[in-house]
Amino acid sequence: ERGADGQLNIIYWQAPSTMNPYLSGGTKEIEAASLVLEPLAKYDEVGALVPALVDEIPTVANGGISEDLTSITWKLKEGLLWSDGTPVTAEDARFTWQYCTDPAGGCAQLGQFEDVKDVVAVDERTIRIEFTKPKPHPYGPLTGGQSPVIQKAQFADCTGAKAPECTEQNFNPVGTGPFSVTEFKPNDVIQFAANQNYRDPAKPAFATVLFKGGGDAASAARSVLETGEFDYAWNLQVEPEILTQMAAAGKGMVVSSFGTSVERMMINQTNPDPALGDKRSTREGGAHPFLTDPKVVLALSLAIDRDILVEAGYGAAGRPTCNVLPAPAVYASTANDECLTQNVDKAKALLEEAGWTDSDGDGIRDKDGMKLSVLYQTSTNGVRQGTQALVKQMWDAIGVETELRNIDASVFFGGDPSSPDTFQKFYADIEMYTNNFNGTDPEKYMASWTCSNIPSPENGWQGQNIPRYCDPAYDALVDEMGKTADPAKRAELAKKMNDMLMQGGVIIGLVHRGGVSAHSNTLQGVKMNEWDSELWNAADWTRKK
Amino acid sequence: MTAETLLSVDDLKIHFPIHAGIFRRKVGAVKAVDGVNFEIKRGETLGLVGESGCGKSTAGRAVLRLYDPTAGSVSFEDVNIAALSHADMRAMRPRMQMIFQDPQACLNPRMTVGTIIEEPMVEHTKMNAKEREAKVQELLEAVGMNPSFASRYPHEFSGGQRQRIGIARALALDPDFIVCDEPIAALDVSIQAQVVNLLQDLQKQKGLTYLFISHDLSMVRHIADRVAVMYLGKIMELATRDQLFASPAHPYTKALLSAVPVPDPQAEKTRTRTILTGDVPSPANPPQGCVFSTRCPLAQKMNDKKCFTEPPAWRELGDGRRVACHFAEG
Amino acid sequence: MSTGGILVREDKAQPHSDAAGAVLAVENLHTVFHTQDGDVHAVNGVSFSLKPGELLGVVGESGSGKSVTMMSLLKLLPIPPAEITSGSVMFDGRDLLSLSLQELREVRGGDIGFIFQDPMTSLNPVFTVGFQIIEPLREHLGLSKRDARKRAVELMEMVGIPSPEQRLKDFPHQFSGGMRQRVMIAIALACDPKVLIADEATTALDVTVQAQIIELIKGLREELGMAIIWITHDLGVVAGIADHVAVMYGGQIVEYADVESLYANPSHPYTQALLETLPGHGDHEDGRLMSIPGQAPNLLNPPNSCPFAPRCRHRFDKCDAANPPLFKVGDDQIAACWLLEDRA
Amino acid sequence: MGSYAIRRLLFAIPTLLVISFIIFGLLDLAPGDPTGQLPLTIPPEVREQIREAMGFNEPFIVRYWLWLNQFLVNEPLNLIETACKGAWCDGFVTGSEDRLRVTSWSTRSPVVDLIIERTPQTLWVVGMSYVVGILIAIPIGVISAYRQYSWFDQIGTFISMIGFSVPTFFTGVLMIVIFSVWLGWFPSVYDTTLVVNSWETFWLQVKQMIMPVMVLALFNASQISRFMRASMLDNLNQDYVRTARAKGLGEKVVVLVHVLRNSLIPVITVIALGVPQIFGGAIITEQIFRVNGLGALLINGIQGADYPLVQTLTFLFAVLIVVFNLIADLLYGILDPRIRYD
Amino acid sequence: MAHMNAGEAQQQHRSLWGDVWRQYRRHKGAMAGTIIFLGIVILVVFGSYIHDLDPQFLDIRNKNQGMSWAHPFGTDNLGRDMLAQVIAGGRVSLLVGIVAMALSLVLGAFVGVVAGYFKALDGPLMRLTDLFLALPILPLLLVIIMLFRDPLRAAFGPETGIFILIVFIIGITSWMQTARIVRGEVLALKEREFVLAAHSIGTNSRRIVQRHILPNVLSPIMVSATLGIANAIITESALSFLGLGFPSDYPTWGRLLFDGKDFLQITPTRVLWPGLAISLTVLSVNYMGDGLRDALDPRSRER
Ligand SMILES: Nc1ncnc2c1ncn2[C@@H]1O[C@H](COP(=O)(O)OP(=O)(O)OP(=O)(O)O)[C@@H](O)[C@H]1O
Ligand SMILES: Nc1ncnc2c1ncn2[C@@H]1O[C@H](COP(=O)(O)OP(=O)(O)OP(=O)(O)O)[C@@H](O)[C@H]1O
Ligand SMILES: [Mg+2]
Ligand SMILES: [Mg+2]
Repeated sequence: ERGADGQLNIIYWQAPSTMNPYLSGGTKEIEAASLVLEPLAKYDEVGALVPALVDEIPTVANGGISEDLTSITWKLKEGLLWSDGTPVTAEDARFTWQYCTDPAGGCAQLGQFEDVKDVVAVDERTIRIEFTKPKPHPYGPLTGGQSPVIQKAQFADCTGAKAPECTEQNFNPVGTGPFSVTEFKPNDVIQFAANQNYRDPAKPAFATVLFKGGGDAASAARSVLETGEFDYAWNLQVEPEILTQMAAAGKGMVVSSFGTSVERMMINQTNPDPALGDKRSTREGGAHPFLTDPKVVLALSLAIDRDILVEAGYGAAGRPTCNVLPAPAVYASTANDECLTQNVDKAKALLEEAGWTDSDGDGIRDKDGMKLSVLYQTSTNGVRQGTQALVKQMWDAIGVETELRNIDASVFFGGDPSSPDTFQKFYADIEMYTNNFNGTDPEKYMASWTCSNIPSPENGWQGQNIPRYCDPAYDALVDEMGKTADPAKRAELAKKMNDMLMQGGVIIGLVHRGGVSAHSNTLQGVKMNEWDSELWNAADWTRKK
Repeated sequence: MTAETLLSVDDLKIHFPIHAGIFRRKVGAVKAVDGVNFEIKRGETLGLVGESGCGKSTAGRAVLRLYDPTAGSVSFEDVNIAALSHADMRAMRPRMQMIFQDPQACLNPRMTVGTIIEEPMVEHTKMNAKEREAKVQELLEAVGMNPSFASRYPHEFSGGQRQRIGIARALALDPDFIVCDEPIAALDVSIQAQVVNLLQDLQKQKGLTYLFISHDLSMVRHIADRVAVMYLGKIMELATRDQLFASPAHPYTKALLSAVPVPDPQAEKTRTRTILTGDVPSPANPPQGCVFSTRCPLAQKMNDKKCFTEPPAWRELGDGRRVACHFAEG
Repeated sequence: MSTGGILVREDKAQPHSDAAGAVLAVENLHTVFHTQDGDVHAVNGVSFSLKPGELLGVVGESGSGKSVTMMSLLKLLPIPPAEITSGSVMFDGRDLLSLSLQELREVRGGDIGFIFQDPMTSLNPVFTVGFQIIEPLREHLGLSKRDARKRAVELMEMVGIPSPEQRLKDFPHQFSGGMRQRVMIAIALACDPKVLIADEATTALDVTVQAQIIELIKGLREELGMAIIWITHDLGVVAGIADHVAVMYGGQIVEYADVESLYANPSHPYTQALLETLPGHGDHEDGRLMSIPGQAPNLLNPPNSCPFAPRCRHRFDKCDAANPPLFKVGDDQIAACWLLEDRA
Repeated sequence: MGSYAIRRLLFAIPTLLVISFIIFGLLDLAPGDPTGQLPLTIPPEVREQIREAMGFNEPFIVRYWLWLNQFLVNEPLNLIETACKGAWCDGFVTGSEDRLRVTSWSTRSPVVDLIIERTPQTLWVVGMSYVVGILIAIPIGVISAYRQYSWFDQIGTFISMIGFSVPTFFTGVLMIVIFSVWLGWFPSVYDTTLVVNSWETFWLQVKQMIMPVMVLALFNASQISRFMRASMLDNLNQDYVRTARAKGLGEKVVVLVHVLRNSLIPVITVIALGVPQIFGGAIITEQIFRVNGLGALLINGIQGADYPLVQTLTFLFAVLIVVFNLIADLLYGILDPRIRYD
Repeated sequence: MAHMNAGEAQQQHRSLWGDVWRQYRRHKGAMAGTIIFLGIVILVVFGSYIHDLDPQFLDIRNKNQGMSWAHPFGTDNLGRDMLAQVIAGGRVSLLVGIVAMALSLVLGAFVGVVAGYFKALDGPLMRLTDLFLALPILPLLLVIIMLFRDPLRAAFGPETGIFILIVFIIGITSWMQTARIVRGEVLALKEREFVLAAHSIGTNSRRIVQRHILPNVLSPIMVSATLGIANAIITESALSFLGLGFPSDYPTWGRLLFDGKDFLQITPTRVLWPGLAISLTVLSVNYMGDGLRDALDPRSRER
């Protein structure tokens, strides 16, 4: 029964700064907004698309997707209402597209609408999305937490340059979700009340939601697991033994699930030597003196005991992996699994083979007067520093010297072209971070490592091919995937690309990371979901009596 | 005594500006010294007396060019030091020195006696460390202290001893002229005599010239050859010691003398005092006319407008003494 | 006659031994400071008494124990480090030293007024002069605010502060030194004390202001008839106003006499020397001043010999052997010097 | 005194302008980018567009000038307009619609509104801890000085040193573990939505404030009690204290009226100098107890490279520092009658 | 003529520092503080020769251990020996404390003396002080790291480089208090007669400052110094909290405490020891400061 279970307390230690996911692409904002704003369809906990505002998922088979793969047609549920009581129409969906693609608006989800030619409101309830080219996977726009439908009536005056000025609208969007905002304090706390016009009259079970932000992951976990002040805590990236110890208090449980996130090492294919000046870490600056040798990289990879990394830093929320694309299962390659078990002897042998020997007896291998010494950087974060320390010691054992560096996350990921410390500039030999992709389709993700995507001074260091890998064969595979619709074929291609990257010594996969959250023992219905917002099914959550 | 003039001060004025208001405009001045004239002959001691705040120290410091005069001149051996450049003045410094009132405050507590005394030598001579040390010993001897004290710190000494250290420092460069700014005021009765004796002995030995500032009239009477009496930035009377104490001409001098207690119960019982009423006016806003007019018994008695409107001239009476009073007679 | 360092004095040779008519009688006072270097024996067996209306001058060079003696009377010393080891202070038939702090407070400021040396620092800078005068009035006389104010105005008038009504609201720094000392006197006189102790009340002041204050005290004494202890090191001042004079040295009274006899016939070598240092008194033929050689005694040890002996020109064996008691010299004059032993 | 204050304020204007320029320059130099917090899945072209929309790519001087104009002209006008709404001056200032306000990049809302929203909890917690700290510190300082080297003094010194030396991030966590986890007395998360309108809610408010306030108060009290003690010791030996005793006043009056009043003069100015820190918030404590006041706002802004927010906050902070420096000087003049400014 | 009597002449000669030391030794708190501080310094400097485990060695199989003979302070969650880390961290923390304090002291004393002594510079320098008080330390830190990390790394190596940066930042953001205090003292000192005496001798300003002003502001400077050490150690730990301190393989007490705070319930010793080390250091340094102040104050010495 709606509202019968009182208040739901959620803590996101990183607090949402706005309720408009189009203006902030941050996960925290997207998740908070998902309580209010809904897309046409969501991904469920196994990554399958499930209908939200529509009755069924369009496919080629049911005629929802055109044969030439250039358009997709969604049909809204009957009788859908916004929380203010007005009906939801196809116009709203069209408006959403217009809103996000307005060039002056600075929409963060522009990527979701890539290749969209037009969004047509065929009738009150029918939405047809047309693409400029055939889309083997046409489910991007208006699905998933990143691109929910917003109300035209509310945002009509907030397009373009005016978008950021509509504070009231951005903080209190009218939505179709189970809750609606009653008070929004940016970066602090949000209060929600059950949406009286929610499509299922029996839901949500909670009358109000308190959505609190601030603090750190450990204290958020504590407030659910130890003090029981909160029902749900998100993103509990803390040392596993702490969570175990807290969970022992018996007030709540830790849940995790896996998506596509991989903690990986990017291997710089270009030379980061400061002496190169402007040419540093660019292809003009020349190849890396030794990391372009796949044997060396493989040796580095084999020297790492991934189980220990997982045990020390991730616990149940991590699994060893040797891939950059570990999920969904159909895309996961097994060709590289050799490195899942540490093999120091083989690593040493590989290095010998590549000509690296410790000729001066200082414990560090060298070749032609050059030491096998790497600068290994990552963002500042307790778990990453633990991993760094462990890896450093493991590499020590095979005669590789490691210098560690950690950079404040806001700088590292900040992308400021004037800063030498961004991950794009990559003024180091190896850097480590996590990346993933939205939804379940890896096409765009795997296209990151094409030659044209290399960050360089010319493109303002904007580019996702961080290792500066460039292989025409790889680019050809990317092209091919763009034209292939057959799922089995696509999986084949994706695996091939993954293997090229791994075996070519471009990326070292370390840990397949899952999301970790905690909820109190009295909260029922939580289905951890890494493919969409974790709060995707908050309407179904109930309190155990 | 030869009548060669060593130092002459002519219409010297030292005004300290007062700023006020939002833009710190100058709104007035403390007329600490407001047109004084005197000269000191080589080898003599000129006493300068007056109440607290009347400008004695300021005048003494101005004579050494520690303040830049607002107006007037100070001639030392016919060189007007008020107009000298700082470099030239520095060259003059060894010839003129100063002894301070508070023997505690005038010695840097963190320097040894030796370093204190040798500082002027370091500044002005090319003596090496050995020579300086020898000179320090000699000076300490000269002021009656054990030369071994050179390595001690000022706080280990009594007031009288500290004052001797100050004197030794002043003597370090064999000056001709020393300004003694109340050198005995902070000392105990029994020690005052020692210091005064020392000053007199040194004067005899080295032919020093003193400007002796004090408010202790009995001590001035003992040490000075001539005495100048100051009031509110101006000199009221300048005369030889005997003239001044025997027959003071200025009403202020009279009052001052009568206020001095005499250590003789008999005399004290019989003598009549002139008690000045009221306080010294502020030097920022001195009275019109004669500066002493507000407290002057004579002005009150005569009730002459002149006293309150017209500053008295600095005039010479018949017997050589000089006075600034409309009514004073020899 | 020295036993264990504490002097046993002959009864007859006490300053005003006829303590009967005295308002204040101090008997064999000893005060010690416990310091890190050892005990400083600042007051060693001081005895004197004070008749109503009498003015006792106390002279001596710096460090001779004048202030400590007077502050011991009212326990105004910081305790610790100070300790009053023995003695009695009879006032009004009670021994002040054995009173409780509560009872002592009534005497302080009520029956005995105190004026301190430095008028610049002795007044609390952050309270108005009026507040500071009114405080003891309310404390001791229990006056209402209005009455206390009225009395304060009277007092200020009495000590010669013009337009007292307005000046009550002024802060100490707005007064000149002389005026401040008048305020101190007004505070000390607030409750009509029987005894007024002035500790170097004019030392910090100009001669002209000093003359004003002395005139004022003379006048007040005649008017109010209280007993006064006037501490100074200026022999001239004492000559003008005192009835009796006590000369202190090394924490002891070395000579006590009526003022005329003292100046006419100083009997202790220290008194003599003190008078000779004054310009025009004992000058050498060559015009140099007489001076007392040496330094004030180190009080770290209890006196087992004459404290003045090291500086004394008449020093002989006995001086180093024992501390001399007070010997009677004249009718109203006693002195502590072994030279006078035979005369007594 | 009035003209002194005005003169100082006039001097403060160029100083503050220079400060604002330097802060702006500093932030401009600082690495970091408002899009840095976004997930890596957002492509670079989109990031570029976002930056464009924020005006991040304008030249430095233009941005500075814009900010200055927005902050010094538009914001005050806006404040007047809202304050006047419905009051006698309604309509004096209009046109808020097209006045650009200083807007935060991460929340897309006016910075001044954010600051106004955050101020209450900061004042409650940090301010209260300051007050509590002072209230604890003064008696401790007085007694420690009056009984110098007594056991009270020694213990007081010891505790204040501990309070000064243990970082608040540690005391905070310790308190939470003891009082929230083990004893369950106080909540570990501060509820900023709580409205105090009854005894019950008041009690809740007290409960949630106790821990952060205590953590900070310990730190504040440690420092202030040291000042207080030193100042008391200076004054206890002054001549006027002896005078007060000679007047026959009781020890209580002597110490608590005469000495305390004088000793408080330097301490109060020190306290005044510390006030801007209250408004600056206590970054660490606010984070630990999730008070989400101004300190948390600032650190979020810095981490998110939200420069309009950081610029405005730090500038306001600078204003407070300059103003409270002046206030401290003026207080000195008011409390100590000897000091006259002209 | 006064002649020194025998007792006085015998007084053995004492130097100023000898006096200070004599007075200092009498201060019980100061002596206790000195002994503890020296103890900590000795432990930290020579401890690694006795307890010779590598603080960076990860023994993951022995993580989260309590106290034992092999690991007297236990181990952390990666199996690093805590005692070795506390020793290594202490070196950094103490060095940061001392060097940053020295820097802030030199800056503060310089600004204070110049502002106090040269009237014309007083206003500008005091405004500069205001500016520094108002500077936001975190962005400043980021800017400085960005601008200088690479050159410093090239010149001094990675660890010394970041050390220099952190020390520099703590130093330049904490001198203002010292400057104010020193300025106040200098303003008063300038009016003292011994400065006037130096003027009358013809000493120039530079030497007056050197010989007469600086030695006399020594005691407030010394007290600032002791507070400065404590302050720098604490600031470093706060920087660690905000993730801007030293790299993780470079332990400091503040960092150990911060990293260990979430393990409070698992391995309490992990926070106990670094916390104790910080507190004891600050405490002892503070007592030393108290003692120094008393010892340097000539008034207290004359008593
Ligand atoms: N630097 C200064 N700035 C402003 N006023 C000053 C300054 N120095 C002295 N004065 C004022 O000038 C007047 C004369 O002062 P001076 O020190 O010369 O008096 P004095 O006769 O030496 O007094 P004392 O006997 O107290 O030493 C006083 O009113 C004093 O306040
Ligand atoms: N607080 C104290 N601790 C230790 N010794 C003290 C203390 N106060 C005074 N004395 C010592 O007691 C002795 C007497 O001091 P007292 O102040 O009575 O001298 P005085 O005659 O009043 O001198 P002055 O003329 O300088 O006021 C001195 O030797 C002094 O050093
Ligand atoms: Mg003077
Ligand atoms: Mg005295």
